[in-house]
Amino acid sequence: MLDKTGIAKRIAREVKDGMYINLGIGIPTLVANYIPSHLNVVLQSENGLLGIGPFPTENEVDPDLINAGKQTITMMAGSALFSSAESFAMIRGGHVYLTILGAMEVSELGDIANWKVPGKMVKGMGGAMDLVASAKHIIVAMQHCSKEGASKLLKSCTLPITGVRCVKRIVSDMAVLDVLPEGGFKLLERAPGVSTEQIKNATAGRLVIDGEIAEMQF
Amino acid sequence: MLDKTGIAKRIAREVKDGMYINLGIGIPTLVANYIPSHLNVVLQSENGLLGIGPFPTENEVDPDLINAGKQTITMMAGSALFSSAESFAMIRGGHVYLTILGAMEVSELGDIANWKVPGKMVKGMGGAMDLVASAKHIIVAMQHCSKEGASKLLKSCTLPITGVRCVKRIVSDMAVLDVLPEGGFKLLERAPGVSTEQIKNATAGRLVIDGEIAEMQF
Amino acid sequence: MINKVVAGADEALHDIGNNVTLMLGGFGLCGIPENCIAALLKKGITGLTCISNNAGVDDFGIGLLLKTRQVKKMISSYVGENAEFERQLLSGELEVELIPQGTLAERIRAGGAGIPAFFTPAGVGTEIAQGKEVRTFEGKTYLLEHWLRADFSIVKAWKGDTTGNLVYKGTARNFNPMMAAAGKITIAEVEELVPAGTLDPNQIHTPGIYVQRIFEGKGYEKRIEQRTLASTKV
Amino acid sequence: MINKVVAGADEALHDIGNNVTLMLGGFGLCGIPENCIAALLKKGITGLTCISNNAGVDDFGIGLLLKTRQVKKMISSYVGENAEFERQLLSGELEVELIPQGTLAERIRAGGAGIPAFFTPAGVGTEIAQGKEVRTFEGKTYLLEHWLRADFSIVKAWKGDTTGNLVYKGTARNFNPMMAAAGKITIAEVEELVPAGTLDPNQIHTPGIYVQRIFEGKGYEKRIEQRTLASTKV
Repeated sequence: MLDKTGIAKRIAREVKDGMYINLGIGIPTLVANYIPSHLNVVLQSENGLLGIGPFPTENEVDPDLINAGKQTITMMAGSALFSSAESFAMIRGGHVYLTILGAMEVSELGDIANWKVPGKMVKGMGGAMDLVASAKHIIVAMQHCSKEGASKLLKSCTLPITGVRCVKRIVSDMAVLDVLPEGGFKLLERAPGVSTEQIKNATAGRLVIDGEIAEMQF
Repeated sequence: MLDKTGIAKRIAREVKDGMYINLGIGIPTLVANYIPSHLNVVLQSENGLLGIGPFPTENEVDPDLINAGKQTITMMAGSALFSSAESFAMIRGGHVYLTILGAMEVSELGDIANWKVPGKMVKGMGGAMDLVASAKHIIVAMQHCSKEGASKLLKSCTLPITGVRCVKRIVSDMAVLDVLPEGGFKLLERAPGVSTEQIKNATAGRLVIDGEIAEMQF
Repeated sequence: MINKVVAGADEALHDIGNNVTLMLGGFGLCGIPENCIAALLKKGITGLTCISNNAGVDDFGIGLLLKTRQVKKMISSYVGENAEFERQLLSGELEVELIPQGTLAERIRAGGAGIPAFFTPAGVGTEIAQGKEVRTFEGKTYLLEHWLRADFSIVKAWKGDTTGNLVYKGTARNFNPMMAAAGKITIAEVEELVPAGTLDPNQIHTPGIYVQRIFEGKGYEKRIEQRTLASTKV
Repeated sequence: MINKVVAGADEALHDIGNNVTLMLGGFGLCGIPENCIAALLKKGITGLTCISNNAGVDDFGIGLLLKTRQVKKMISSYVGENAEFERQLLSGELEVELIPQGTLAERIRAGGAGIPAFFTPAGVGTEIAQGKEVRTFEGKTYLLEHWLRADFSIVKAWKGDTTGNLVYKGTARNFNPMMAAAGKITIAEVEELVPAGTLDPNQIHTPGIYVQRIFEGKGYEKRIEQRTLASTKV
C-alpha cells in the first residue's frame, strides 16, 4: 500500500517534459516535490500564476503571493501573473494540459465526486468543476477504499459529482488504473505488496485485468 | 449652413465634464479640437487607448501609437493602453458614455446607416456596430442632405443599417435635432442663416417643431 | 483627465445603504479591500449580498461582516473557513450560492463587458446544471451562464493614480480586475496613490474608466492564511 | 520553464501548409508580424483563410499576400485600403466575411478561453443578424455569436522571453493577445527576445502558455498609414 508520499511520487512519473500542470490541494500539491529536476514543466495556480516555485524562506514570504490552497509560495524565473478570469480562460481553453486532483469517488465511466458530502458542511467546489470539465488529461490521486473499507472506485458515484466522464487515470494507494472509454477500470500496476486479488476485492466498479499485472516502479 | 468645422464646434458644446467619449473618423475626430480646456474628459480610441492626446510633433511620432483612423497620436498623462477585447468590453459594457459618429442616413426612429452602400465597394463596419449598440448616448454628425439635395433624415433608412433605434441627437449642417422616443425628429436649433422652412423641406422623416426655434449659439 | 480621488473609505462608501449587492475583490485574504471592509463594519449596513470568491475567516475579511450579521447572502466558489459562517449557514440565517470558480470569474467579466450570457463546460451533468440551458457545440456539452453585476464593486490594488488606473501585485490581482468593471459604482482602495501620468500606460491592469472613487488605504494587515515555508513539513 | 525559442520566421512556419486558417495580429499596419508575413510570402503557400482586423495596404502587410493570390478568404472588420483587394473582391476571386470589430475581438477571445458562444448586442436588426439566434435579456436584444479559432496564430510583440511571455507596446497590442490564445499553434515574433526571468511577472500581457514558438524578428519597418502631425491641417 502506498502512503500519501508514495501516491505523489508515482504520479510524478506521469509528468512529461514541456507540460503545463494544475495541481489540486492535498496529495496533488505534494507531486511538485517529486518531479525530476531535468524536466521543464510549469505549474499553474488557478488564483493567477504560471510558474509556482518552492515554498519561501522566512525572508521571502509575501502575503501577496499565495497558491490556490492559500499557502505562501515563490515564483520561478519566467513566471506570469494574471487575473482569475484569465486563469480560467487558460484552463477552460484547454491550455493547461494536465490536471491532478483528489477524489472522494470515481465511477467506472470516469465521473468524479470530490466537492460535497450531503448532510456535512459544504465548502464549495472552488475551481474543481472548471478544471475537470476542461483539462485534456486528468489524473486522480485517491484512497482506493474508505476507512471502513468501502470501495471508492464505483459503478456510479453515490456523492454529488464534480464532472462527468472526465477522469483518465487513477493513482490510488493500491494501484494505477485507466478509465476505459467504454467504461471500466483497467488495472495497470499494483502498489508494492498489494495483490491483484486485493485490488479486485477493493474495486466495486468493473475492473479489467489483462494478463499479468506488474508491481509499480519508482 | 455649417461647414465641417462648424458641426464639430457645435457638437463640442454637448461635451460635459467627466465624460468618457469615443470619436468616430471624420468630423467627430475634429470635435476634440473644440472641447473647452477646462473640461476634464477622456477620449477613447477603440484600437486600445483611453486618453488620446493631440497629434504629435515630428519628434514625437511613434508608429506604435495610432488612433482608430490609423493617424499618429500622443497620449495624455493618466492614459491606459489595452487590447481590442478589453476596448470593446469597455464599449459594450456601457462604460464609454458618449459616442460621436458620422452617418449617411438616420431614420425618425433613430436607426443609423453608415457602413455600406450596396453596389459600391464595401469597406466594412469596423467598430461602428458595437459602438451604436452599446453607448448610452449617441450623437450623429452628418450632412442634412445629399449633394443632389435628397434628405438624409428619413422615415426609414434606405441603406443597410448599422444599428436600430440608437441615435439620440443629430447635429447636421442645418440643425440640431433630437430623435424622439416615440419616433420623429424634434427640431432644437437652426444653423446660422437657415430657416425653419428650409429645414422642413430638407427633412423627409417626421419633423416636430414646437414653438419658435432659436438659432444655434457657439 | 478625470479626478476620482476621495479622502478615504468612509467618503467612498457614503451613499451605500442596506440590501445592496456588493462585489468584494480578493482570493482568501489575499488582495481584499481591508479599509472598506472596516468601514462597512463601522457603518453597520445590513442585508448585504456579497459576491466574493471566499468569505474570509472568523476574525478577518468578510468574516467580520458575517459576525455582525450584516450579510444576507454570499455568492462564492469556496467558503466555510470559519465557524460562524458554518453556524449561520446551517441555521438558515445565511443564504449561500456556490458557483464554480471559473464560472464566477467569467460571469463577473461578462457583467463588466456587456455580455448577458455565455456557454461554459463547467458543471455539466452536476447539480450546478439544474434549470440551466444545455447545448452541444462541436461534440462537447456546455451550460448557459448569465452575467453578474453589482451596485457597488469594492476592489484593492497595489498602486493607483488619481484618474483611477490600477496596478495589482502578485496573486492579489485575482478577482479584482473583473469586479472593477462589473460595478455600477466601483471603489478602489490602493496601497499607494500616485498622480496621473506616474504609472506606465502600457502597464495598467484596470483602466480608470471602470473606477468611480479611489483612495489610499492605510494600515494594511495582509494576514496570511497558510504560512508555508521551505522548511515546513507539509 | 519551457523553452519556445526558434531561429526565425522560416523555422517558426516550417509546418504550415496550404489552406490553413491563420490569425494575424495588428490594427492597420500597427503591430503586424512583419517577419512572418515576409516568410509566408517566400514560402508561397496558398488557399489561406486570414483572420485579421484589416487586410493591409497594397504594398505592405497582408496586402502583400493578396497580391500573390495566397489568400482565399479574409475575415475582418474593416478592409479595402488597397486597390488589388478591391479588384479581387469585386471579381469574386477573394471571399470576404465582415464582422463588427468588437464581435471579432470577443469571438477570438472566446476561442482562446474555451467559450463556444456568447450573446452580444452588436449588429442586432442589421444584415449581420441574418441566420443568428436573437434573444432578449433585461429588455435588450442580443445576437448569439460563436468562437473563432485558428490552425496558426501569428502575433507580434515588443518584448518576449524564452518561455513565450509577451509584452506589447502602445496600440500595437490590439488583437495580438486574444489571437495568441486562440491558435492551435501560436507563433510570436518580438522586437527584443530576453532570457526567462527578465520580464516582470506582474507586467506580462500574454502568458507564455499560449505561445508555442518565439523568435526575435529583424528589420521592422513599422510603416505609418496616416502620419498626422500637430502642425498638419486636418
